[in-house]
Amino acid sequence: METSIWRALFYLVGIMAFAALNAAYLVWCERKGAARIQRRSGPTEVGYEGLLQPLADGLKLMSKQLLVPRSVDGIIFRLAPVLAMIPGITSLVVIPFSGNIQARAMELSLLLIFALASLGMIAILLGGWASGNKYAIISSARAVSQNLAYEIPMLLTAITVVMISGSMNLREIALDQQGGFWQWNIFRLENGHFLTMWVSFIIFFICSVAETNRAPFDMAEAESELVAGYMTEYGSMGYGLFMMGEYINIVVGACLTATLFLGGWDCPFGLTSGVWWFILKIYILIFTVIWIRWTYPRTQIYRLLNLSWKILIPFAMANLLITAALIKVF
Amino acid sequence: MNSYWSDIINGGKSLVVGLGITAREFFKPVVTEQYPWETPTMLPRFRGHIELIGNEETGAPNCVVCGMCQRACPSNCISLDGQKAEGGKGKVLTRYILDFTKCSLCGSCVESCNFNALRFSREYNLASFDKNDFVMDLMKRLEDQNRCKH
Amino acid sequence: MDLTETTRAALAALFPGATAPAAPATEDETTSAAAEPAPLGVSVLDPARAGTWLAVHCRPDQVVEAARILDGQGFFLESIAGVDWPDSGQMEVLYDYNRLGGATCRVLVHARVARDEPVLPTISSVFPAADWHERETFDFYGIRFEGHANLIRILLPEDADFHPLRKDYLP
Amino acid sequence: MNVPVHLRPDETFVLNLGPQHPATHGVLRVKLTMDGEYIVQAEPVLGYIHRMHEKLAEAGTFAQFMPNTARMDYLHALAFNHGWALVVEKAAGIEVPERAEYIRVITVELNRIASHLLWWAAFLLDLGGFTPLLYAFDDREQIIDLLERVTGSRLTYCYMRFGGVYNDIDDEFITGTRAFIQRLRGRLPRIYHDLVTHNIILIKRIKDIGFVSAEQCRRYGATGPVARGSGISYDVRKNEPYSVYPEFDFDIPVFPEGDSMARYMVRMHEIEQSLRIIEQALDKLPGGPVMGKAPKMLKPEAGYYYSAVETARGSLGHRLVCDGGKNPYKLKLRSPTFSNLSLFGEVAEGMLLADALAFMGSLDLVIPEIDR
Repeated sequence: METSIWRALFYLVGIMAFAALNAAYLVWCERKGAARIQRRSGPTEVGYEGLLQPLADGLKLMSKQLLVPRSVDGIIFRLAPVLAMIPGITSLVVIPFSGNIQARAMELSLLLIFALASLGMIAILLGGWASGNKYAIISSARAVSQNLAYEIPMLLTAITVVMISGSMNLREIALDQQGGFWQWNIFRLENGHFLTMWVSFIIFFICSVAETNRAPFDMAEAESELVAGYMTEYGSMGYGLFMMGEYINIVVGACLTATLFLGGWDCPFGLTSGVWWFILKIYILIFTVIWIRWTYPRTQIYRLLNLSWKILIPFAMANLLITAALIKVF
Repeated sequence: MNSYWSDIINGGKSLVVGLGITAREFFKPVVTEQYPWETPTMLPRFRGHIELIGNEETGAPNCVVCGMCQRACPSNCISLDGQKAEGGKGKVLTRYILDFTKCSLCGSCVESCNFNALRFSREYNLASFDKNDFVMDLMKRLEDQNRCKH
Repeated sequence: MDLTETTRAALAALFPGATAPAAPATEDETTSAAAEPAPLGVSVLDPARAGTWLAVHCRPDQVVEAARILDGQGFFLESIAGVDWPDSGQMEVLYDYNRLGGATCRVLVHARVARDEPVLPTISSVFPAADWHERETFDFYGIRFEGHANLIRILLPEDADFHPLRKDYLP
Repeated sequence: MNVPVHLRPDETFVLNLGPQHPATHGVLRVKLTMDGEYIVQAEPVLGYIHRMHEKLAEAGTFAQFMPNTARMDYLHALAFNHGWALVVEKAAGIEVPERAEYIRVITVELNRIASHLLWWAAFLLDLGGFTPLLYAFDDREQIIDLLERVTGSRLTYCYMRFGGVYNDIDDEFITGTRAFIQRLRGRLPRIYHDLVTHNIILIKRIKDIGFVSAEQCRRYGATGPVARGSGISYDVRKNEPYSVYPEFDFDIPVFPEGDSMARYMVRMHEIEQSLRIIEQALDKLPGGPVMGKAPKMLKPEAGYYYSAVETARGSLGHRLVCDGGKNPYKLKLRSPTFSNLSLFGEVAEGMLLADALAFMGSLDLVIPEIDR
């Protein structure tokens, strides 16, 4: 990995473009997907089939004035949305899009992503606390307890993958799964991993949905209860940054799930593996997240925590033990 | 303990069934009507604001200025007056103002008119920036209708 | 109907002293609402015509007693309504009770108070439902209910100083 | 059960739920004293949409109050029309022809289904499910078109007159209603029950939440689905039959549990019962006039009159006092939601904010009907 300036610039612009475009057009996908599920047609006016709608929204958000209420802690109020964006984008650095497209292949890249994920939670807490609004404070308290509760099963299931592929470097994990879908961690035939892997895939997927505060776990930004949760006091780009942060976190969650379980950039039949397969897998996972959001009602905070502490964590631990046993046996 | 397992199994099943239903709905055609391009057709008995009925040949309103509708209206939105007809029998309508901002479309006026002079129009897109646009002169409206009929 | 009879017997206990109240002959014009107050006592009415099975005319202070009797019989408080009789200088409060489930027997309790000093004991201790209904009657008529937890206006703005449903109220 | 966990009873803060809040579906304000996310004390504050209908009734004649009745509970406006028509017909002694009674029952029951569908949509919206709203509005639109065909308006109907109805129903309405009944019966098990009622997330969200005992219902005067959800079998159509309801056989869904799930199931079963009523009413629809003879200017005899009608939310009472003049002397509107909401303060203590909103959603509140 030579560190020429052009390469750094290329990846810097590439990641920023990938993040921004994704954030904008995921909003479009969500609105179109939700509309289709609800038998209506979604945005159709701005541009062909509403394709320019995200652009229009972006311009509108940027042109609006960011109101900073008087009773608000100015610095933290402005800092929180930016802080919500940073972890999302920086974790894109270590995601292996394909064999040779990866900004920086670091040894402990999996650990970096989890560290940044908890940073995102702090941004929500700061945003809720700084806006001094009662609804925002309740929502940030909920967000913290929810993210904490879902960090643990996520780590446990990630450890099972690390045990199998032997390294924390996402690049090695992805390389380890090359060569056809029977090589992917989820269906891995060799020494019987497929028994436990699909369980950890499901748990990991549930936790990634919960981690990004997406329905049915959107306790933090519960529209019908807490008005708009921690985003209540935010106006134009403050709200815009929080939304972009949320969508980028979804993209990162999907990338992580694809790399850990679905074999990264590997083609299902081991022939033309490349970045397109990786993009395809991400968008299938993202569509599932959207699909889940428009199907289920929201859980209640204690049921949510019970689900994590009483069901996900025991299952994740049992899964961990079985995987360890399987490795030992074979 | 078994409620723990039954919760997981039944719960999981109900979640998957739910996803199945929304997936099936996802591929079904769109139900909504794309309003500006497909305008809805109003049903015969739709209650728009009231309008005068002119008889076919002369196009003059059937109204004989008896004022029954003015009295029947609960929110007195109708104000009308007329003058003696030249031939000396009966009255001719000169002014018929409907203040649609106060009208609650109850139909008492149409019901109380025994001379078949009032009916509900089928206007439904009545948006405007100015309140006075809703103080309607039904005489002028009848003349416009007659003019565009010939 | 046995329910009407048992309720009537129970309510008759309200008027021990009074001579046998008018036998349950339904008054000729069923429910005389003329200005002069009807005689104290219980009278059976024709439900198809008036919608109520029993009408009880009692003194204002017996209102809580009547509520307790009906509570014992398993009735629930349907509504409290005030009526303003300016020409006879009186205010009237109507309590509607009905059975929740089982046979239906609506009981209407009339209580008349002087118009310039309308005060009645509250029955919210017996029926918590009365809490809001009494606040509303106070809000519209200015009838004060003694012993009510927080007798403040419920529907009109707090700083309103008028009682709109009084007949002499001019906006 | 929601055992109130008061961590810091001294450090409570007041949270204003409303009057402008997505979950109150109208301008209701609930002053919540909160300890963290637990409600220590809840007190609904009313009057934000109070229009003093009772004074309007005294100002106009009997017929001129009919449009006002539809503006109180606009989800079940026809039942309010029916209640007002019933009490005045009782007072003035007007006969209603058989066909008009049947048309009244058909339109009221259709309106009840539309009201329950909208409640179901708004209730799911409060719980975070956005899609069921669109499916319910798709069905409700069929009913609204049917009722628009015969009454002319979509939401605030002014269709009933003293002695009958404004105009007759035509064959298109009858075939349209039968088609609607088949369509809804087909969709109920799949879209309404499989997608939502059996969904584990919804069950966990509303089971054992907001327990209301039968005694509480009686002391607070709660009627309708709230009472039937707590095991009280009280439905005005059965207990105090009016109009032609005795001629149909339908049963009253009663669930003894008393939690939000019970109230939910009561309303879902009531939709099916209303479909049965409409079907029987369409089969037995007699011919004949639609409007009985009623004097133009009504002067009912002096006296106290009361009529109770079963709306989608409970028993609606009209306490009418006439003094023989052409205006009602005094009209007290006993609105069901007014009493149903009065027990919110007592039940919501110790609940979580999210549960309290689920409980408020299960009470099916329509705020203009509370404030009148």
